[in-house]
Amino acid sequence: MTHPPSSDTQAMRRGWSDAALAAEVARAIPPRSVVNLGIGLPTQVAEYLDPAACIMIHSENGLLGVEGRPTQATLSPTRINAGKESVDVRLGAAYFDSALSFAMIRGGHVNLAILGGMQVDVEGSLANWSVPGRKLTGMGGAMDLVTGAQAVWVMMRHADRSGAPKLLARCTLPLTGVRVVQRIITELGWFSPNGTHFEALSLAPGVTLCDLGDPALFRGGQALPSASGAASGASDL
Amino acid sequence: MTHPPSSDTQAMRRGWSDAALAAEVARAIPPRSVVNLGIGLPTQVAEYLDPAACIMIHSENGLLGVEGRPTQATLSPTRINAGKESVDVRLGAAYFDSALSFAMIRGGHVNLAILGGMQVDVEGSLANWSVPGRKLTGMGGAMDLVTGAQAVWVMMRHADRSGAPKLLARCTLPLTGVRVVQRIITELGWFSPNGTHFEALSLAPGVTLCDLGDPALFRGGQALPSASGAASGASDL
Amino acid sequence: MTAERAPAHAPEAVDPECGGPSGSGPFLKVFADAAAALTDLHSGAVVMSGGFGLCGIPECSIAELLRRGVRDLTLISNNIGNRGKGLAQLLKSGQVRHAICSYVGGNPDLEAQFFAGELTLELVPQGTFAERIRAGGAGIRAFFTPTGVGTVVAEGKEVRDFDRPCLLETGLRADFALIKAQRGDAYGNLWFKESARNFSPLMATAATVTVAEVEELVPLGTLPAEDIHCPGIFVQRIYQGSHYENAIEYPILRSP
Amino acid sequence: MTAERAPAHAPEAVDPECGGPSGSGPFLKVFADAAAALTDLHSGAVVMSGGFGLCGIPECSIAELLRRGVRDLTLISNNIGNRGKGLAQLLKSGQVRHAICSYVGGNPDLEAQFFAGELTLELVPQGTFAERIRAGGAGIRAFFTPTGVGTVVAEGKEVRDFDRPCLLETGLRADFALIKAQRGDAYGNLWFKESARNFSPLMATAATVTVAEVEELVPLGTLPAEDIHCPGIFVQRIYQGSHYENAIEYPILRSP
Repeated sequence: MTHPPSSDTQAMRRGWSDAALAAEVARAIPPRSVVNLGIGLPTQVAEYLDPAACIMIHSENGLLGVEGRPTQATLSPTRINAGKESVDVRLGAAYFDSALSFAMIRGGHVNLAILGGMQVDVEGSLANWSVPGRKLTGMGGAMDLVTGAQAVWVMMRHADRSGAPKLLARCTLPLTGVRVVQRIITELGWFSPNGTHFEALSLAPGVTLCDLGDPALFRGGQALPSASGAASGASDL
Repeated sequence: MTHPPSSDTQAMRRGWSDAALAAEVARAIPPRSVVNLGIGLPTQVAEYLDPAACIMIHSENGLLGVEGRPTQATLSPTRINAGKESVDVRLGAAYFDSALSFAMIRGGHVNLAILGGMQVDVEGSLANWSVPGRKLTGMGGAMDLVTGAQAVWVMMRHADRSGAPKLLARCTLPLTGVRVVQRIITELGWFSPNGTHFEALSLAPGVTLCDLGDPALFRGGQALPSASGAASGASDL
Repeated sequence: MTAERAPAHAPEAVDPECGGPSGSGPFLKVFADAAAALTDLHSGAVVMSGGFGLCGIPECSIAELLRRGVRDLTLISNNIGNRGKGLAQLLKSGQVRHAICSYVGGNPDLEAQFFAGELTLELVPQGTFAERIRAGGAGIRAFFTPTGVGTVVAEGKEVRDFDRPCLLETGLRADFALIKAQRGDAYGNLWFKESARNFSPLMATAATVTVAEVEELVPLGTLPAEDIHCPGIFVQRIYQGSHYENAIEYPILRSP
Repeated sequence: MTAERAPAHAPEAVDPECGGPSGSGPFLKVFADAAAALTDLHSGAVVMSGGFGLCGIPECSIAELLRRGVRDLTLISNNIGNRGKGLAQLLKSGQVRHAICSYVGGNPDLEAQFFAGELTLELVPQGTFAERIRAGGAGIRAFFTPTGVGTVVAEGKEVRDFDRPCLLETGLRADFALIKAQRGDAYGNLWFKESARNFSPLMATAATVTVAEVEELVPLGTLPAEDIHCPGIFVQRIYQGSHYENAIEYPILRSP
């Protein structure tokens, strides 16, 4: 809901800053996509989109065409995103009810969902909604998004606050969806879960394969230096 | 679709005229009901409704609040009823898509459907959409209406053009719905299918039980002289 | 689909379209206020409430439930309030027995009561939540959806393979739906502002009695007939509310 | 859910919102006319067409299919034309192999071809027809509905008892949806006039490629964002049609 506080742990210092990460993801989104941005880190991607790319941001509370923030003058209590934050909208935006909003999602009309994550495993399964016994949140629209969006990217930190890895052989937390994630981006790079390991598609400046964690889980992928390469992947997925 | 031509057979001369029949049915509709009127005879009921009763006419093509006919000046090709006839609408009318229109029907929000019929039997089953091998029409919205409306009345002639009875022990034509009809009105009177026979709730002036057909199928009901009696029945059904 | 039903007999209504007292007006749906519109909402009722977080919630109806003190409610709402506001007030006052929702983050009252065993909770994926309500209102008894396969949501549910595995989910109905719209007329036709629409038009279809509160009660014919978001057939009672707070949970402004 | 799919590569588009040629514009959805928008609609395609009788039909797209002469079409439309007009023209020209609809009264062309065995026909109750299309577009694979139980519609279908017996019906999809709206913008947002809406917004959700023709192509932002009947996410191509007949099948006027 609120942006996670910036951390000063060692893991956070390496690789992209939050802003660079958001910009990196924004560049990778194919023009004219309809994109749903999850709560937290993904929400920040909206700030870095090229207006000429005509990305339409879908917000599952019933709004297509989110763009930026309001001024004090245009602030409206009925114009919010799924994080319940005030937003502005672009020309061509539309409002609708929740049934139609999830018809868009479940029916495969949303090109890309970029979600936050607690854990992703090598099969592409995602856990991002529940830590049993510790905190009660609810899955919200995440299960529908991972099931229905044409492509699912997870945007998260490489490790949690305690330093524990979030890219795993097998998720241990309750799942949001099974084999649903095509791309993972952390401050260290872009990754693709390949069934038995994570392929590193590209790495942030100064990051090497040795920085990623358990060497058995990570492999260098075919050279994929540019963000546009990652982007072209999105439309295939 | 078009109103059946008035007939001059003996059976037609006995009992109510088409206009009297329509007026009789119109009087029987409880105030403030939402009513769907089938194609043919039932459509004419609209002409006889008391405006003070605030009946809302639902048309399954996506319109609630049909009222009367347009003038040459207000004629609109996009304002039609389910019979594809031009109509006018009252204040408070709304247009919507076919999914929502049938959500109204299937979801039990329409108080009363008044449909035409080919055959009704003593169990209240209705056949009104198909004569196998002879004519191809399609069920349109009739199966949804008999399933979903809170009450179903069938408004039809007592016998077909060849003189064959339409109130039967058992329908012989393909069914529209099984045990769905609460009231039948013909030019001879009001009837209720009771499982083993038709109870005559009231008869048109000059009509006796002997005029109704097979004596085994018809019984005199509790005295029900007034149309308002029939109406109060509607809200129970 | 719920065991308990609201009484068929409606409370007293005054209809401005006729100007006359109760009983003589055309539609009999307009009520003076929340108190008049909710006299028969009983303890133990199953209640749907529109709104996403605090956006589009029926503030006046919720305040009336709080004032009346009806208890043992089953609440069906996406968030069951937030930040101590909205339906969270009914949590704090101990009026809620069971909640069905999709997201409770930012609702510490619910979290605390759940872990204390003071209420039971059914978490439903948001799209399935919306679709179950729509189905309940549209006469669809159940449907197969791919959402939730392989997760805890699938526990105890039939799974069937179409082009992919799907869960069977059932329609959801309530005794009362409490919703809020920007504008409405005496027939109950409603128009919602911006993203305040969310679940409200769906809930209107799925309750025995739908009570709509509006910021502006407008004359019949004011709302363009093509642009009515919820036709009045789904609304049994309507009143004009007042003193709306319309809180924004996270008001974030453009960087100067 | 259909075997054949339209090609992913779209024909040439010109977008008035940018004024530039194809490829440089923002949304690339606006086409010059029906011919430009339908170049890849192939023989054997599964095609949905909006409209109720002749009300709200995509006149220009139908004329283009007639001109192109694509054959072996599967048509999904409530009436498959009427009185020799609309889709009935494609019946007469022998371009239709299979039809899925709810009502064919007043369509002698279809009746004649069906009895002559020249096409196959699936009759679906109108509410089930609408719901199957909505389900196909909303990712709902199948649903249980009480409509049709105990009739020929139930033949071969699973029946399950909820509060009453229900049939299992499946979602319906198409390669192309051809629809017509009164107004639309370059993103494909649509607004329908009066009762011309009917099945069109549902079909838009259920096809691989939805082609919308509009009487008026309006600038982005012209349609109020709350009152868009079909958001442009469901529309892949849009063009402004011309020479609309807008026939009324039974024009009945008020008695003087």
